[in-house]
Amino acid sequence: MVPTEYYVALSAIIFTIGALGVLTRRSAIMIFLSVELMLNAANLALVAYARQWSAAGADVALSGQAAVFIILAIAAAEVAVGLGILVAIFRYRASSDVDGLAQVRL
Amino acid sequence: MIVGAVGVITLKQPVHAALSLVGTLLTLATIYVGLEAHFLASIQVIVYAGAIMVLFLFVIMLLNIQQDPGPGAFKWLRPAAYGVAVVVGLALIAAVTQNTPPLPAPEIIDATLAGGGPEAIGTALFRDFVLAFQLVGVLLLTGIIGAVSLVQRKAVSVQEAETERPLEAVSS
Amino acid sequence: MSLLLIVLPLVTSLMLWLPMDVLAKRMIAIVGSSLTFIAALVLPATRVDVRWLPGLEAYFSIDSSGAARTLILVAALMVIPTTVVAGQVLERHKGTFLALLLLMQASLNGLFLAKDLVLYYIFWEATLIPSIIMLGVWGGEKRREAALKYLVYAVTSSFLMLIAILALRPLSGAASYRLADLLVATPQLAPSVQISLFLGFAVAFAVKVPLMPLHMWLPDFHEQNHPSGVADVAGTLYKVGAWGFFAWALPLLPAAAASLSPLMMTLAAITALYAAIIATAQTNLKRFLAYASLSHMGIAGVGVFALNATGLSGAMYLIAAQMASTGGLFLIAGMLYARRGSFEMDDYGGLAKSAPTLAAISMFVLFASIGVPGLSNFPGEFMSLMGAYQAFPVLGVVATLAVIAAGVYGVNMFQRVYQGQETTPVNDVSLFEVLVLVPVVGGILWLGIAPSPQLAQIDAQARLGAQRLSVPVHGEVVPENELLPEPSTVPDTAPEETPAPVPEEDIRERMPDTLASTSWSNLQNLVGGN
Amino acid sequence: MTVAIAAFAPLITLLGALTTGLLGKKLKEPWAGIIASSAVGLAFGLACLAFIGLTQTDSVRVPLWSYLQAGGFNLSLGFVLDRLSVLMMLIITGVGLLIHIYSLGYMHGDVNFSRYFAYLNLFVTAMLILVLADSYLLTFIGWEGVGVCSYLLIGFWYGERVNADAARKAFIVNRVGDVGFLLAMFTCVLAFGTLNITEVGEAARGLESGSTILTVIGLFFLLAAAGKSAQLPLQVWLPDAMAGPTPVSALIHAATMVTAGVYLVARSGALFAQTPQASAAVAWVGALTAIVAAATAFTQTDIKKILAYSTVSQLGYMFVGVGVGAYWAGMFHVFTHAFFKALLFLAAGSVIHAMHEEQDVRNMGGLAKHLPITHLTALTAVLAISGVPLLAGFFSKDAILASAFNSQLVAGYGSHLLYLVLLGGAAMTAFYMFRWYYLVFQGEERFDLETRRKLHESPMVMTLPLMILAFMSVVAGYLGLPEFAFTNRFELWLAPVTETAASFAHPPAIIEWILMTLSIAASLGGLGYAYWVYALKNGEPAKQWAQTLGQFTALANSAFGFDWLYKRIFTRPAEQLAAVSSESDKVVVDDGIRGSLTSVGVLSKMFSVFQSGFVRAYALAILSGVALLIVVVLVAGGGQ
Amino acid sequence: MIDVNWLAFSPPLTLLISASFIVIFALFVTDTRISAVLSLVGLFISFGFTVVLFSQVQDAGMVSSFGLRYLADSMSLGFNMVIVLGAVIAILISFDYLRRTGLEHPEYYPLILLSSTGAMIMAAAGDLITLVLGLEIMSLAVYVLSAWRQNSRESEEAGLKYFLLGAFASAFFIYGIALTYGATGHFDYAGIAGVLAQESFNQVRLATLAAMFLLTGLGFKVAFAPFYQWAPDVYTGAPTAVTAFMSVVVKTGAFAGLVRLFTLLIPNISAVFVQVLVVVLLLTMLIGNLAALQQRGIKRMLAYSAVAHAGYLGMAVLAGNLAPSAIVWYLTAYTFMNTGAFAVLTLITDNQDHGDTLERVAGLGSKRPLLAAMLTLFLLSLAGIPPLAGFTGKVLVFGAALQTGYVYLAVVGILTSAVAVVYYFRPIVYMYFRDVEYEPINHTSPATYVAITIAALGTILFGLLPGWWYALLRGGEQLIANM
Repeated sequence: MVPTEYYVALSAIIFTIGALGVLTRRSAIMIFLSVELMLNAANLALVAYARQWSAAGADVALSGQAAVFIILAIAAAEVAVGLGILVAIFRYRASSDVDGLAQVRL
Repeated sequence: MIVGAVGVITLKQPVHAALSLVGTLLTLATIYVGLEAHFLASIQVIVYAGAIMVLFLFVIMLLNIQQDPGPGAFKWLRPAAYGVAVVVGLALIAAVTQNTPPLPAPEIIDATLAGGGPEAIGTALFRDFVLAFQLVGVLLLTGIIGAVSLVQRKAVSVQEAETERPLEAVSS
Repeated sequence: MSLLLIVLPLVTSLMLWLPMDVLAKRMIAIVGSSLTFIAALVLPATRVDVRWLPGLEAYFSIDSSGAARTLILVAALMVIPTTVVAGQVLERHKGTFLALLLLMQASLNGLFLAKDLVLYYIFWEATLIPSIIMLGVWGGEKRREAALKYLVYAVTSSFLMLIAILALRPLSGAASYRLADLLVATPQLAPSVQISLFLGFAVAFAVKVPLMPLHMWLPDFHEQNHPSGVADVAGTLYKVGAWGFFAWALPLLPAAAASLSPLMMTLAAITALYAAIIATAQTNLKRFLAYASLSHMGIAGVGVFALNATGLSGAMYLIAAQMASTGGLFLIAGMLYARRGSFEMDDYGGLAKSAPTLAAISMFVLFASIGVPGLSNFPGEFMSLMGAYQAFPVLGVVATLAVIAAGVYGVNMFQRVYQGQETTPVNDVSLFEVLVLVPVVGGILWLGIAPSPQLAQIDAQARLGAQRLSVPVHGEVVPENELLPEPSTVPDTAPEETPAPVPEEDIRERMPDTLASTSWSNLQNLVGGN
Repeated sequence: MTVAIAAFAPLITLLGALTTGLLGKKLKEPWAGIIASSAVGLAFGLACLAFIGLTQTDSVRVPLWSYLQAGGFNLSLGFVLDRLSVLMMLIITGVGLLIHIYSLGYMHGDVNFSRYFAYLNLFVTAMLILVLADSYLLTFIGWEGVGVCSYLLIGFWYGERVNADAARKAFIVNRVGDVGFLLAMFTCVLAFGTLNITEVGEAARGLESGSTILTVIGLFFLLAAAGKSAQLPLQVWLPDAMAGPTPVSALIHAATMVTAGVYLVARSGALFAQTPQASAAVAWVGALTAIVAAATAFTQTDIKKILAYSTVSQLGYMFVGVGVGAYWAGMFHVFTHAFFKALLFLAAGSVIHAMHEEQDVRNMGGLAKHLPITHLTALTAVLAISGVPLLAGFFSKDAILASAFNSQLVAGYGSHLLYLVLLGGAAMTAFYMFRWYYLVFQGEERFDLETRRKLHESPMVMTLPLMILAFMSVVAGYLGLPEFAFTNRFELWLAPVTETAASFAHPPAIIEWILMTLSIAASLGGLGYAYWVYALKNGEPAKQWAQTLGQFTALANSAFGFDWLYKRIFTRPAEQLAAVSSESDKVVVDDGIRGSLTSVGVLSKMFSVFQSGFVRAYALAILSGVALLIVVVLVAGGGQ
Repeated sequence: MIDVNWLAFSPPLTLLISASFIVIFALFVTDTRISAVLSLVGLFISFGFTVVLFSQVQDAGMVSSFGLRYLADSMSLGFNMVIVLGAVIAILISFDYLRRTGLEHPEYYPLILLSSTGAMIMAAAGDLITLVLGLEIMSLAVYVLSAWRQNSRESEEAGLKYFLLGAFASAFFIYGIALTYGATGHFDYAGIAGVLAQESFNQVRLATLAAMFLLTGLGFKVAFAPFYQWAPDVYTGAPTAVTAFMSVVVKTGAFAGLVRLFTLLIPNISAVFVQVLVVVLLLTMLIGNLAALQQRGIKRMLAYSAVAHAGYLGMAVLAGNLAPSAIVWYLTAYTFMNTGAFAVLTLITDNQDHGDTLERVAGLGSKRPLLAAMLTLFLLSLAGIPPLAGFTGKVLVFGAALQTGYVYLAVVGILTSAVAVVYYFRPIVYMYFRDVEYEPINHTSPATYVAITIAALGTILFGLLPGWWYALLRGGEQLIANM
């Protein structure tokens, strides 16, 4: 079987790519997509660790998988609100360029 | 899968990027299968790649978001971001892969996870995570109320708002 | 009733916020301040001790015996004419000013009475606000800069003290923040720890004393305050730095006090002389008074750091005395300003001709201020310097040289304002002004002629302090058991065991040689005898 | 009991001062003077009572109230009425009374008449406190008190800047001396734990003679005494102090206050007797002052300044007296000097009064016939001070000379040389006093007719005191006849107070006679030579001298340049230091603090630069933070 | 079997029910002021439950629900009270404010209640999943509230910025949860602590890494440096009433999570974590205070000061079992004085929340003396001047840090508070020591006055009599005390 390290490393890579996406993309929606990538990286790690912990009993192992389920729901809720905010803003400004969001500063 | 992920953050057209993410998520689902999380794999496909991503695409289309305008004013930011990301990535990989204990025997895994079927997950969810499960409902409620409250208003024209402009600039 | 000394001015102050006629407010302020004075004069010493902040083991603990009483008494005496003047001369917000003044008095009294370190700190900071507002609202042209400067000095330093305060109990393991409990525990602290803590206290106190080089806020503070001098009087009452050393820093951290006192006393001696010299060159009356007052505080400083009962008592007495003398001078400066609209001494001259009574009173107060014997400042100055001389003869001599400089600046000022070619005649003192100055003159005479009753009170406390500092007090040896601090009265916080008093030899070992013996064989070396 | 009553004397004069001072101009002119004079008169009466009482007893203590207490140090105020203090009381109130009376005439018409008398009474009060005190601290209270009064009276006519400056100078120089006094007291407390004069004396007796601590105390007291008594190097204030009204010069700057230094040493006799070093210092300071001041007096032209330098010089004699251990002799000279020097000043005042404020002797001359009483009394005084035999000055000065010669106390410090110096000084005294007398009263009249027409003898109220003083100048000396041949009543009177450990050699009477002859010769020689120079040669030799000595004359004329020197080494540097410190206090300290505030500001600006407002930049900051965290964990996160 | 103690869960449940009710109710009645009153009622009931529980806890120790996944101990109940307090004051501020600024939309108050619910859940969370859910509930509502003023660039920016960065930070937090699970196999604190305490535990590095990620996520919410940069922009951009709410409630919730989590983790993971935390706190205090020094706008100044206060509060986190009481106390004081200050700001700024610059408040002391006096009071308390509540809070927090040996942290903290006094004083200087430069805006609002009164009374009374509340907080048993 493929050892856990590989999955976790993959998850780390995906996470980093997601983070990088947040930094490099100017469109809010793309940033948002990148964040989804990061969340999925976390899920991957959870699932991988769940398998790793299966020696410790079903409670421990399955709780990892259950957590993935919940995180999925969190992602969904975030999407709802995030897209809501985006849509609301787009009603006034036809751009999702976050670099335009620099009015408020010192 | 990595290719998909890279696609998400590099493709210029938002639609392409979103589709690339869908691809990534589908790949992830297959990996879940390999990790004995069958239920999650299916959920991943149905809910994530299906519902959530469709929502994304819908919004992208609705708002007619054009291609990402490129690095923009912050030219220095991109190289810096790459630099930091490389550090984060390498360090993270190095950190998480150290000292991992060996996997349990496949039989144990099979026995414990039982393939990660709905029954197993359900048991966990409704025993240990019953509170969390309830709270997910609250969370979604909040999300809905929030989204609705923002979107459902009567629009005030920007011009009107802009003419009421500040007494003085906040910045100094 | 010690509580009454805080409550009376506080309540009066609060009453003054109520909407009413200005005249009524003035009357209330005068009555309130007079009542406080009477209370300070006649009521016996009492103590209050209530658990206040359990997490920190802070208590509302006040005690009106000892040196505090004298300081409060003189301050209360000076507040009366100040309220009278303030109610008369201020252009705006009279009621608010009076309220602030009394608020300041209340917190100042609390500061002197506090027998719990945290409570002390609270009053310490509480005094700051009224004085800043007085400066900021009623001050002169550059009041904002002056206020900011004062604020930065005061707050930065007092926060350092706060660190020391907060660290003191955990480090020493004292049962509470009450003085009695701290006194039991703190001597056990290692000398290096004591020194760090002491420095925390010392900076805060040095700013308020003030000692060189932390004094720069003072001249601006006084120069920019309201020309009538009423806020300056409050400033002269607010000489809490030396008190802090006397009542807290020294007794709590004896080892640190012993090893740092040469340094601190050097600073104080330099302050005394340096400020006096600068005062000779001032042409602005208020700046002049500020430096003169700084010089006095330097002398009080050397008294305090002498670490013996003589110096400690003298310093406290000097602080009380300068409230009357320097405060009086500020009031007089205000009267001069009312006549001529200037604080530049060069705008005056020969006033003694047209205003002989004012000149006479000024001279009287001025002489009191420069330490002419028989008047208020002398006993304190004398004992401070004497104590200093006993501890460190050379520094004592340096500080004593300030007496000469005091003579110079005193007569300089008098000559510039009152003597010489007569300028435009001015009115002599009005009956109102005489009434204002009566308490000042009375206080100066009372403090100068019969200091003994007040000194006895101060001395009782000073001896305790000096005993802890283990510097041999000349003359008698006080029995050990009399001087041990009273153990805390609340049983559950009382220390399980009273640690054995540190043998005197131990403390002596930690002290520098100059302190360890002030016998005059040592002195012979110092003065280079044959 | 009668003795103790005298302790009320200061109170009486204080009441006098308060009455005249507080009522001020409400009192019509003579009344302030009368009140003040009666107060002093009453005090004089009390002093006389005490004097009579003290023939029965040695001393009476009058405790007042507790003053200081701190640590183990307690100090109660109290008066001690013994023969020394009562003697001083008599001088102060006696001469004081005469001068008060004289002032009634002298200050006639001054707008501040009552203020003048208030000050004068206040001065008497302070001086009485000074002499009656049983502790150094109370002495110091009086000591500063007289200084303050002296300041007030010198600057009495403060409208003139010169007068105010003179007052200021006197006050500041006195303060220097006061510091000496303070330090002496501090050292006393350090060494003995007490400031009670008697106790200090007893403690000093318990110490080995010549102990360093005693010398230190003694030298500090010397500084104090030098300040008050205008001795080297603090003599500079006294000549300037002549800016005050002349009766003030007579009372304060001749008869009483300036002798406080002598009194202090005499009071501390027990202590000084134990320290030959300090005593010798006192004596030598006195001797040097005596001739330096005398030399200065040669060239002065101001009628009062000559007398001032003469006072300084005579005070030097007194210092030698107390310095060599002959406390009675020093006090004896204080006693006699009080009469003739007060007389000289009052006479000078009378002259100035008559000449309408003219003070330059070069514009006088031949006044003898215009002011007969003044002339005669002044002549008496001149002869007395010159040491002409059988007058008061002769006996007192001779006592000092003899004591200096015989002193065992300072034997190791050139007592014979002291004698010679003083002998020379005596001749000089006779010379410059005669010069003074001749230039004022004899010779040609060097003033204009207008002045001459207005010349008049002073009123009775002024001449009566002159006459009384003249009488005393003649007879006072007989109280202290040389002991080797007669009964020295003065010494016996003071014996209980000033009996000393200091011993004197008792050479054969013949030596004593020779010494006396020598001093007579010196004074007569001085007088004779002066007569030759001024009366016979009309001052020509003096002019020649002046040319021959050139620089020296100029030096003497400027009082040996002390003022010049002090201005350069003290006053100006101090002023500059004050100015520089005052500036640097603003610039360095203030800007230093401000600078650190600015650096805080710069730092704070730096942080706001990061606050770009761009989401991605913020995200970068977050990720950078995370990167650091991960690296830290990677590097150091292994152990627990 | 699952034990569900409904009483223990009642405070957030009440809020949740009220929120739902109001949403439905608002469909029929459009007047939001009735919603506000209903919210207040809900909050009071919730408060009542909290008090009941609190008295139980004082006697019986901890009450838990859903296993050990929901903990009602004196600490979480203390946090609950602070949350209720913050919400009540925020609602009072909003009462007239919304109407005046045209922001009256029916979902406003439900979102406030939901956000408070989230914060309460964070305070009581006994496992990481509950914690993250509480965090998200709280945050999502606040994201929306920040963007509430849709015709304003600033508000819109605030909402989007907050949301994007918040989601970013949440991702870190969630990844941290995954790593924690990887290291320990548990999500619940009891389980985690059990594993970490085992002798044989060999995943310290991973656990520490997880802690770092968790710190990033929560540190973002409380605005620790270097994760603070959103705070000034969002605080400034959001409607002032919302700022008042989030500056206290979000902070309370996040700190509640932080305290429980880290007091549990710190003893068992690498010491380097503490060092990192110390550096973070130092930076936070420095940056918060120094940057605040530059501000001309009071609102923005308060935003930076919020960063600084996060630093002070963080100090107490290090203090082990002293931490909860000190932090709750501090937050109580902070809630009073900070909401009070914002409440005053709503009355002196225009409908777009502009006009909070120093020049604008010049001379306020004579124009609106009472309001100026109140602002002065709050600023003084924020500056930590005795005898106001802020002082006692500081004393407790710094005292806790010193008692646990973080002397230099306390020293830097106190020195930076000295800097803070300067910027807190600046508005006072302008209000009193200068003459009027602009015609002041004269808003009046009885509800806001009530809010200010509550805040002022709290600031003064808690300053004068700090003891009882602290004693209550120390009473009872707390989860962390067991560990």
